[in-house]
Amino acid sequence: MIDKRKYSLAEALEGISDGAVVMIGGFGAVGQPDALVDALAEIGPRDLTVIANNAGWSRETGIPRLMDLGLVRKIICSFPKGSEVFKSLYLAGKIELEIVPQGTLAERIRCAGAGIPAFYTATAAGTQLEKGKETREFDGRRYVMERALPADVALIEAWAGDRWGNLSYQGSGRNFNPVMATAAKLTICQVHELLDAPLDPNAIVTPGIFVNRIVQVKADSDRLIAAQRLA
Amino acid sequence: MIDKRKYSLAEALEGISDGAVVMIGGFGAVGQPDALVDALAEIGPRDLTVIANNAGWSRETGIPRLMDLGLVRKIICSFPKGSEVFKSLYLAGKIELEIVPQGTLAERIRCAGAGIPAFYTATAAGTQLEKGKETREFDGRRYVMERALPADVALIEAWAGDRWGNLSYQGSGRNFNPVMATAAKLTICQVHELLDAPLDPNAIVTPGIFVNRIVQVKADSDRLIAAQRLA
Amino acid sequence: MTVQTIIQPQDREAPARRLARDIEDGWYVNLGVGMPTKVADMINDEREVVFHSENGILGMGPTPPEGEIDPWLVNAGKKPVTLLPGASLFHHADSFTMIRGGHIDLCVLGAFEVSQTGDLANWTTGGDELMPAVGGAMDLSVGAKRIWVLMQHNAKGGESKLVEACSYPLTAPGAVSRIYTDLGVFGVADGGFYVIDLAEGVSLGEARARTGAPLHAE
Amino acid sequence: MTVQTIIQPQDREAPARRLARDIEDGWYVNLGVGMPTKVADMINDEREVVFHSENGILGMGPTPPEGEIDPWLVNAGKKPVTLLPGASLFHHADSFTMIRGGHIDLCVLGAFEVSQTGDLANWTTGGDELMPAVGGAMDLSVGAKRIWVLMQHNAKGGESKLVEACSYPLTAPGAVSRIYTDLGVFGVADGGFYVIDLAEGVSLGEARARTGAPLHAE
Repeated sequence: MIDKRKYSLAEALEGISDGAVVMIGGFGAVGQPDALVDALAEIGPRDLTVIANNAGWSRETGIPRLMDLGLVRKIICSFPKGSEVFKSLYLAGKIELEIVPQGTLAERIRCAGAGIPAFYTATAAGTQLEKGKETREFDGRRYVMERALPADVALIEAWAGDRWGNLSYQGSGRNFNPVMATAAKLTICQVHELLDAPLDPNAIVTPGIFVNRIVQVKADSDRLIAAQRLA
Repeated sequence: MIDKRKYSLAEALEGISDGAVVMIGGFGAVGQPDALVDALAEIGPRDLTVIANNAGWSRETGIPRLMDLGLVRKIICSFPKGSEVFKSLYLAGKIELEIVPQGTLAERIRCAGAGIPAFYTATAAGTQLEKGKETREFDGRRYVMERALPADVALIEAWAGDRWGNLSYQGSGRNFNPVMATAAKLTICQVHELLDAPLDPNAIVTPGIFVNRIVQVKADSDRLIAAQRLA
Repeated sequence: MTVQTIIQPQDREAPARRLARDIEDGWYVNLGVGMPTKVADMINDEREVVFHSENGILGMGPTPPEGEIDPWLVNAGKKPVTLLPGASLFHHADSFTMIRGGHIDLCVLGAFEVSQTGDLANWTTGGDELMPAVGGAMDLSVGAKRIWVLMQHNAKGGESKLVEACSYPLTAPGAVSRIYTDLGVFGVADGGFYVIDLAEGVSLGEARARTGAPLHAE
Repeated sequence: MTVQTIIQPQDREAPARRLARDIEDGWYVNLGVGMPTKVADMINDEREVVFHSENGILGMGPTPPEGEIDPWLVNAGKKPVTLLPGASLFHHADSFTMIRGGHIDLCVLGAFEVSQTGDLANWTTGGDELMPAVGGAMDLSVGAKRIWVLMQHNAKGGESKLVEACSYPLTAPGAVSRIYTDLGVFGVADGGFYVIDLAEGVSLGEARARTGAPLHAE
């Protein structure tokens, strides 16, 4: 029987090694797999590369906590502003940064999941961010060649899930989560509701084929609203 | 007020010119916008290029009907077998054929919708179908460069829609429809249920931004089951 | 391009209000963070404009009252928002399909500088000590059908933000078609700026004096 | 790779049944049209294998009885199917993300020929008079984690379909890792065919005589 459910965060996170490339979903305080990230910080693998849209906010939790513990070697993201921990590490030269435009980041991740090694986009053409990249004209317009961005592990959050790993989302909680789910060798999801019955096939956003492990972490609205004030 | 609803097939199809590139959704008998295609055959624009997965089946309806009337100059598809009309035209040299692997067809259409002019895929690398295309190695593997495939018009089918053009689907009815919706200058959708109330935001598969016109054509299960026997 | 509203220089929100009036009913519009966000509040209830947020929302509505916040719904500025009837939700790859694929009718952005060829500089002032951050600005500027900039005409030190060539790093070359400032509404075409409308009490001479590139009168 | 089932040459479904036994529980499997489709019926109810159909189904179940057909649900062969618990539905771009992106554990295909380097020829016999049609075969053969071919060992005229080099146009080079035929189960490795299992009553000598390339015994 297929059963991707795990009953502790430690079990869900088993086997993440030093040097792993780790995608972390979320945009603002919504759709962030905070419980997984905080549990990963406890486990403490070192020399991580983090792929995420932001570098987080509060030092106590999430990506800044991983950074504050010295576990992160590099972050690949679109908008690291707002994270004091990141800023001080970056300005001290203690963490590497690769800035990727948000849409290019999403598409590079999607391509890694879709078996597409490279694609062209007009985004960043004619700007500083095209430096070091191939450019090419199609139909008279300049485009940058971008490479797929895969990961060893994706930590994501969804609203509801079932034992097959099927996922559904609420509100703006999808963001990078369904895309990252496709792009990692090991995708681990925290859900608010882990159901005994299968999800409605028409309502599934992430089919279970993209998910390896799923663990329930009950929603805490107050905590999320508080986190939004920081973001 | 945004209202994309049309109340006749003729009104929904207004303005399709001779020489238009027309995408037609569907896979097998499911998700085919047959009423739109048959009404287009009545209107009779000539010299069309059709982009679809198949070349249809019965002479009386759909793509074969367009072809039988001499309206189609070229078809771009993955699997034209099963269409006697197409076969006789093709063997007589009266219609052009561009064969595209099914996944490459889907991705070329998606890229047209997503502003990506070209991408690389291993599909067809080292085969006859890479002829005339650029190839390139990434990480030691051979890939073919494929170009985006846009259209002037997309004719699609969905299950339910609202006045904003939002769409939901049933069963295997999505197939090429949500992808084609993104890739045409003018997207026209036939739905089984055209609702007065808005669709549930979490259940929408095609957001209305991709849809220009929507028209109701009541479902006919018996007709569809009969069509499946031919496919 | 229907009703024209004269910009009142003493009214700080006047450029945003004028921009809001120039948005056509039925457009899909993305508003950058900061001043552009205010444009949403200036579309009156009789009109229907669909606001897009790059984190996966179409049909975004206003900020909810304190007690009615949905914790799972934020905008691109990471702040609580609401959904209007007809809204839809999607993931980042689909959201940037809308942006990069030319489906967004209008994107309104702030800027450090706009050049007379429409080059946009709004993502970094380029100082080495600064931490770069780009977000979705580069994708929006190459992808939306129109880029309108909403900004003060002059920087705090008085320098024009409309320039012959940008001194700051570009977000995208040749992207901007229109600029709304406290001095008026200006177009970009054929390699130069032109006046669409001047704010009340602003003369062509004053606008020219405060613009760092030739300003053509129609 | 658990229970081995000896292929009985007189039993036409034996190769498919043996292949079904070699599928591991929990695998995501795509079955090509024709003979491979039968493999689904040979997975017993105690096991859970998830069948993928490239037109947008995961968790596909068996053909429904005549009166219970859902007209909006067909497989890649365009025939009515059912959904099993845990099923999901999606569009073609997402479906080929699964295929091209290496998420499908196994794809079972028929073939005209397989070469000793794993080249697969199954999409066209290349005659000029024929109308080409490729479907999803090329995407599946480059994308799935494993390609197993299920076919008769010899063509109707007696020629081996296991060959040194394909004479028909390729679907994909170096794609096939295993072949199930009426003569047994054969692997492809290091540029050659090897025997995994022979059908009951088939000697190595007979298998070699009926194979158009060297056949290594382990």
